[in-house]
This record gives sequence, structure tokens and C-alpha cells, in this order.
Amino acid sequence: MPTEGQKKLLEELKNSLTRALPEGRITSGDYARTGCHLEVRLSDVGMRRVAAVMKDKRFHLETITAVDFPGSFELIYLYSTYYDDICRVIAHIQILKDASPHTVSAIYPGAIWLEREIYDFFGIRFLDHPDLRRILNPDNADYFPLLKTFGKTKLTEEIDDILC
Amino acid sequence: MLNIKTIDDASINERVYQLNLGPQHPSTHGVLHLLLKLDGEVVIAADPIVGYSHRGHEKMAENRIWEQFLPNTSRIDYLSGLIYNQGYCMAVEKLCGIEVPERAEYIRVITSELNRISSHLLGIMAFVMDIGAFTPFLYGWDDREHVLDLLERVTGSRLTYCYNRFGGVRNDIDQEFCDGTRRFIDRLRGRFKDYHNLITENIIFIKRTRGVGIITEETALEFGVTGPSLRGSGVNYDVRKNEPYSVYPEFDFEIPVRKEGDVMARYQVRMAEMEQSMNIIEQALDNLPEGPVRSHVPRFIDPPAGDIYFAFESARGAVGYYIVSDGTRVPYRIKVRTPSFSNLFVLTRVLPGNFIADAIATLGSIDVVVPEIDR
Amino acid sequence: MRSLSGLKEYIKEILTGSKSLVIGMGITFKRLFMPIVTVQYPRRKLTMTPNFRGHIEAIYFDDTKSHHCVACGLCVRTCPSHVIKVQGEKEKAGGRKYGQKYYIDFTKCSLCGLCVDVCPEKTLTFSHEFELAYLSRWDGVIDIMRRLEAVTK
Amino acid sequence: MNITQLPFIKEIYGFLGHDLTATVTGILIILVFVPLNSAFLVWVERKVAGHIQLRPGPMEVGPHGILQTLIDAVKLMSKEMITPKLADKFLFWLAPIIIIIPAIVCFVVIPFSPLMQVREMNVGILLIFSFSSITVLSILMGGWASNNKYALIGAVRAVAQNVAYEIPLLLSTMSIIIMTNSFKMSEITAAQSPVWFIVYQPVAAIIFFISTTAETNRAPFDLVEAESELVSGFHTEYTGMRFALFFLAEYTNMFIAASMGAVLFFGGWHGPFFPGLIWFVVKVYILIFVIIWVRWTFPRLRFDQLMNFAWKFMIPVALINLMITAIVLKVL
Repeated sequence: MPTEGQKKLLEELKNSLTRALPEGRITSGDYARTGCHLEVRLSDVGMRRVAAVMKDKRFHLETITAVDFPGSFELIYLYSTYYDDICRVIAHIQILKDASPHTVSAIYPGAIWLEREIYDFFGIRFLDHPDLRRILNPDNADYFPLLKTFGKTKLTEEIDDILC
Repeated sequence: MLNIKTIDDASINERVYQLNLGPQHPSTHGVLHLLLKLDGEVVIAADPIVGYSHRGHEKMAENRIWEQFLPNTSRIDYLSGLIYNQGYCMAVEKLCGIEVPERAEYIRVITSELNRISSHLLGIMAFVMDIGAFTPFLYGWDDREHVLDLLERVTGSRLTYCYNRFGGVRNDIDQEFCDGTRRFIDRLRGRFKDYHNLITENIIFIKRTRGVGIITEETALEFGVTGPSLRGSGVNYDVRKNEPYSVYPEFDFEIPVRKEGDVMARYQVRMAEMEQSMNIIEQALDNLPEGPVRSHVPRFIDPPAGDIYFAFESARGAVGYYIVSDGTRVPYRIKVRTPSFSNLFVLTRVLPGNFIADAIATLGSIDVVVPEIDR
Repeated sequence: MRSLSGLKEYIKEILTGSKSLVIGMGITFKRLFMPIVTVQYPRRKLTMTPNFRGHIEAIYFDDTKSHHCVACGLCVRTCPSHVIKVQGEKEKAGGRKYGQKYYIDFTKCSLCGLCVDVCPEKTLTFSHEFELAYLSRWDGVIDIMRRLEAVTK
Repeated sequence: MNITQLPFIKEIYGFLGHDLTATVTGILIILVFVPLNSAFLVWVERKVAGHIQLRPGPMEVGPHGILQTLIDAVKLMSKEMITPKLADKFLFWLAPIIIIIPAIVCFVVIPFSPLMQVREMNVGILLIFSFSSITVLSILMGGWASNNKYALIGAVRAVAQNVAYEIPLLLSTMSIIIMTNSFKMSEITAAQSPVWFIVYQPVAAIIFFISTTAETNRAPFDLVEAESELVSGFHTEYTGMRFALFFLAEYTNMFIAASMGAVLFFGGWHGPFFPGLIWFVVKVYILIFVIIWVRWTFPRLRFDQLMNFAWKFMIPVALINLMITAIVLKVL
């Protein structure tokens, strides 16, 4: 039951995003199941262009996170708006394991610490980041905890064979 | 108010005085290390250093089955444990398409709103103690005991509840809980008059909070600030109203918003928000439907593959679970978007130019829970 | 003229300010004579509500004069912090197993209640024990079967 | 057979002469009275604070926790007196001693009752003011010497605060002294027999009490040892008996401030039918109760507001009050 404001906003967003990201696949997500109104899928870097479009539509950067898939990392950028016709945009950006994407902290200063957390957990280094260092783990830690290869404890094998 | 000296001013550099506020400090509400660069009493730069209570909830999520992550959720933000429980259960229910009976939804809303009141009580009174008034802290503590007793009667524990399950709640609420809640709400309304006389109208409190630590709407947008800190700056954003979930659409309550964006505005927003929570509880208690409290759910659930982002409103702001499931019994990735993470780092923009006392007041007014940042 | 209104405003602020100070003191003075709300713990102990969650314990059933645990191990696998160890034997070769030892280390237990929910025989419940401080970590490991026998004897 | 004829005391009395023995015994009584009184005040503060916050306060040791402060003193004595590594050893050791000396000396001139006054000096009030300004010196010494950033900020604040609040204190007392034109404490109390000075000088009384609260670093002006900002200000690094001395000095200063208030504005030992001493002690403890009551009600002022409040409000009002009193006295 999206309101007209939402529909209008979605249309505007879709047009400006397709103009800014010709190579991206922009589909309107099914809010009931995935919680996002608009999905942008990019195979390569383009997060600054997405951020620029979002910034002048007065969206705020809800969070940046990453998921460690076997072949590649997937960076997730979530934008949503404060104002009445709520709309959430999710940008999935597939990057290679050793790629180093560009930081968006020039557009959203809040992203400095979000990107530091992703570096801390996944080891993804962001280009031109003001001070890229670990945020949660001890500074001399040499591991990246949220990688799937880290810490495959005996526990997880145990669970796999019993329950699955 | 003060002529803010820029950090790279040459004359400043040899007078810069580095002070470690924390990690063990009476007013950082948890293990937060705020590295302040001072020129005399004026803060020039603030660099929050976090990670002291990092337990790796997200890594734990990848080593446990879906049910076993339940106790973790209420330990991410221990002050609004029930709200996080409800959020996680609703996210997984939305992913698997599990139906939740009407009565369970109402009980979840009642217990979450009670939890929000207890969290606001502690947040406000700890903030007032940072300003220097000890006595209101203990009055707030006394009220909070009543909420904890009520929730102990229903859920069995006082702080880290694990009360919600997939498909509903663990056990039903009895009539004594409903009467106890109504008595508590009348008692708290009576005490609000005392709090306003003792704190809000107090000339010293007004002088310490009016026009201090102003967060503009623009800064809030850039840093992704949400919750009472945002509503204090004039933006009417509350997930319960903007993205209604559970049975919130059936209650009419309005969102308190203030324009000034200073410490006093955030304090007043929290006080007004408690009154709104009380309205919600009363309306929920009045038309509490009958019926089961838990729909039949298999013992170990297997959600379909896919990803979901579910946002809900905790006492500190908009929380979000981003869950990636690959169809097995163990979640592939759970990212918890916590409001305190974005709210805290606004300090790097807001603190420069204030006194130390204002820095403490601003930190208290943002009501940061540090384990929520460190996850 | 502006300074005069500024002065008048300043005086008015002082007056309202001091009035609010006096009201504040009035409230605390009233509180001085209100009854005390705190409970002196060692002298007076509170009774826990029926739903209170202490560490888990077995329920006494009349038909078996003891518990119903069949040592199926479901609770062992569901527990997020791996706190439970169960051991059981069969009286007769093909018959039902019967739980002999049921160790829990409640210093690591997060009181989530998953074991109580998942138990097929519904023989687990929460005790009302809240004084869980012991001298050594190993005192935290208790056998709830012995505890049941001690209680029921 | 008055006391001086007893065998043992006779020699001392003969050796020292009347005046000196009176002073020596007075000082001995004070040396006993000061620790006992501040121990009692600590207990009173914790009880009043407790009951204001709906809790009973100390109850464990003795009936209603009366021995609590005694046990605290024993605990503090048994605690190790740690000196920080890079601290300035000599100043660090000296600071607590210097804070105690003025606290005890000020008792010499306080008229507890017509007969009970250690020594009547014609510079009575002046002596108390001059000695009480030494405590700032020791606070600065303690703050600087303990090589701790919080302590240094606390010490610097203490100096600015005491300098700012010394002036309104003196001005408000001056308006009393013009009326009695004598510094003698007993003469000031004597002049108040018919009507207490608070009736003539209500404004001076308010300014006096506000500035004594600030002088003794008590809330809402306790920026020197602000728990939530400076951990505990200048005595952060002090442990054991040194911390006890700072604590003792704080409560003794509070007693001195209250007794000066009682003498200047509430007519010292004047009172209808009870003996003088009872009246004096009752008035002082009522004033102390007010100081404690204020502490547990109000939040803390910010540092620049503290300064503005002193320089922009208290001092002008005190000056105007002094001028009016002078004009009125001239006219009468």
C-alpha cells in the first residue's frame, strides 16, 4: 500500500540512479519480504555515485556492511529517509576478495567509522580513508574475525553433522 | 558562544593538553574511552575509542542455530533487551513467514514499551547525575525497580530477558500483571510533576543544558543519527510511526519532537516519550485480545535462502537486523545496525568548542550504551 | 533603552530562578520524611515471583518418585553455551533410558530457557535460587539429580 | 576550692599563669573536639542524604550506624599512603598538613558561649578569613603535586573559585562590621541581643551563605572535586590518612562557615531560656543541615557560570548593600 509520495519518490530515484549508474541493475524490491523498496546491484565499484545521488535526495546512510561469499565480498550500503514517505534503498556491490573500494566518507562523514569496522572485521581496505585503523579489535590483532575462514572452531563442525 | 580555535592553529599546538576520559570514568556509562584534546578547559578535538567490550556477537551468530542467537540479542543493548528480542524474532518470522497470534503481538508491545520506560528512566537519571544532581538518580532508580518487578513477574528475569520466541512469547501474562502495570503508570504520572519541578524548571539545570551541544539537522543526516537525539533536532523520524511494524498502527500516539537540538531538547524528548509509551501500554491493556500466545513452530526452523533488513525502534534509535540466510539451520550473516554507533560519533563534530562540563553533558544527553557500539 | 530591558529581564530571570531553587528544595524536604523504600538485604530477603528464573532444576513426578529425564540429549545440543552434560542408562536391555547424572555449570548459563522449552518430557524448570555466589568456579557445577533427591528426601 | 588548687595542676598553673593555661586547655579541647565533630558531621551528612533519597543511610555499625565514621577512619588509617611515581614528593606530603592547620586555628576565636571562648582577639573575624584562604594554597599544592591531569584541572579551578568568592564573603561581612564597628566576635554577638542581624541584613546573609558554600567547595559549586567530570578533583591521588585529612578539613571548614554564619547573622549564643552553648550548637547544626540539604538537591554549575555569578551578580549586590548600610548608619 505505498503512498503516492513514495511512488513519486521511487520513480525519481529510479530515474536518477539509472542515469548515474548505467551498468547497475536497479529493481524495486518487495518491501514486505526484504524490507527495502529499491535494490541496486552493481558488479563493480560505484558506491560514491550512489552516495552522491542519495545525498541530494536527503537520504541518510543507515549502515554499511559486508558479507563474505566464497567467491567475492558483497558490500551492502543501506540508505533510508527521515521524512514522511519512508523509502529504503539497498545497494549490493560485489567486489573481489583483494579489491579496495573507495570511501564515501567525503559525502557521508559518518561512514568513516562504519568503514573502519568493515576493515576491522573483513580486511577490506578503503581508498582515501582519513584514518583507516581497527576500531573494535585490539590494534595489534593480525586476524580479521568475520571472514568465513577465521576460527572454524570444532564447535561448528560438531553442530553441522548433528543438526543439518 | 565560544570562538572555536582550529586544531592546526600553530599557537595552539604546544598548549594542547590531552586528557583520557575513560575507559574507566564515572560518567562514560560503560567502557568508553573519549580522547579529548583540550586547550585549558575548552575541548578542541574529541576522538572516541571503542572496542573495550567487544564480544563478537556477529561471529557468534554464524556459529549457532537460529534459536541459539536469542540470548545474544538482549545482551547487545542490555537496557532495551526485550525490544531487541522482539526485533530479532520479527525479522526471522518475516523471513520464514511465520504467523504470530494477536495476543502475542500485544504482549510483545506491552513488554517492549515497559522496557523502553525503564531504559529512558535510567538514561535520563544517569544524564542528570552527570550534571551533578545525585538525588533524582535514586528517585528514577526507585521507579525503575517497579518496572523491573513487573517484567520479572512475566518474563522471569530483570535485565537480559529471553522472553520472545519465534511465533510468539514464552508464557502468558496474568491479571495481576495488568493491574500492577496500571498502578505503576498512575504512580509514575504522579512523579513526573516532581521531576519537572526538581529538574526541568531548575535554573541551574536550565543554564547547564540550554544551548549546549547543538546537533543540527544537517549533521544528524550526515552521521545517520536516529532516536531521541534526532527528534531533539527537529526531525520527526520514529520507526514505530514511519515504518509501522507489529501492532503499532492500532495505537494512536504522537512522536515528541523539539526544534532546538540542544541537550535540554533531547532531555525533554525522552521525558515526553515516556508519557507516550504509557499511553500505548494503557491502550494495549484495554483491548488485549484473548487467544494463544504462541503459534505452532517446528523445534528447529529452516528459513528459506535470501536476505532481509528489518528495522525497529529501540530506546536509543532505529535498530536494524540485516540477516543473510543460505537455507541451512545456521545463519550465514547477521549484521545488527545499532543506533548508539552512529549517535556516538556525532560527538567528533559537536564537542569541539565546548567546555569539559558541556562535553560530559552532551555525552550524557546522547544516552550511549557502550556494549551496543562494541557488539 | 535596550540595556534597561536587558537588566529588567536579568532581574526577572534571577527571581524565577531562585523560585525554582526553593521549589526544588521543598521537594527534597518532603522526601526527607517519606518511608524508606530500600530492602536491607541480609536482614530481610525478598520472595521471588513464581516465574523467576534461577538455574534449571528437575521436576518431581509422583509416578516415578523422581524426574522424567530420559537422557535424550536434546537440551545438551540446544544450549547456546554448552552448559549441560547428561548421562543415562537403561534398566532393561531394550527399555527406556533413565537419566542418572545431569550436570550443569550455571556460571556459564545465560538463563535463556531454550533447554526448558525443548525438553520432550517437560521435566526441566527454573529454580528460584538467586544467591548464586560461590567461593570457587567449580562450585558452580551442580548435579540437579542429587539436588532433586536432597529436596525430596 | 577551685580547680587550680589541685596538686598536679597547681604547678602548671603557677608556671604558665592564668591566661596561658586557659589557652592551652582551650586548644587541647579543640584538638579533641575537631575530629569528633567532623566524624559526627560525616555521619549526619550520610544519614540526611540517605533519607532524602529514601534509603536509610549507614545502619550496620552501632545503633543507626553511629560508629560508621569511626570505622572509616580506622580503615583509612590502615590503608597504604601511596605517592604517585612522578609526584613532587615534598609538596605531595605537605598539602594535607597545610589544609588542617587553618581549620583548627580558626576555632580559637569562635564564641561557643559567653564563657567558652578560647581566646578573645580583637581581630577575630579577620583571623578566620586570613586562615581560611590558606586552604586554597594547600588545594593547589595537592593538585599540582599529584601529577594527575584531573587533579591539576581541579586545583586550577579551586584557585579561581576561591578568589572569586572571597570578595563577596568579605563585603557581606563588612556590612555587619560597620554596624558593630569591631572585629571582636563576642562584641558582635553581644550587639545582637535584642534583634539578630539577619533582620537588618537579609541580603548580606544570602550572599554570605552562597559564598561560604562556594568557599568550602560544596555543591552546587563543587567544581573542584566534580565526581562526574574530574573523577574527584585535587584529592584523586590521595589515599589512606592523607585523604582522611582532606576529608576532615572539608567538614571542619563547613563547621567554621556555619558557626560564623550563626555568630554574624543569628546572634551566636543569644536565645530565650536555654544556656548559650545549647543555642549556639543548635543554630550551627541547623545551618549545616541547610548546607547538606542544598548539596543533595541541586545540579552543579559550569565553571564560567560560576565566575559570572560571582563577578557579575554577587559582588555588585554586596557593594550596593554595603553602601546602603553605610548611608543608613550615617543618617541614623
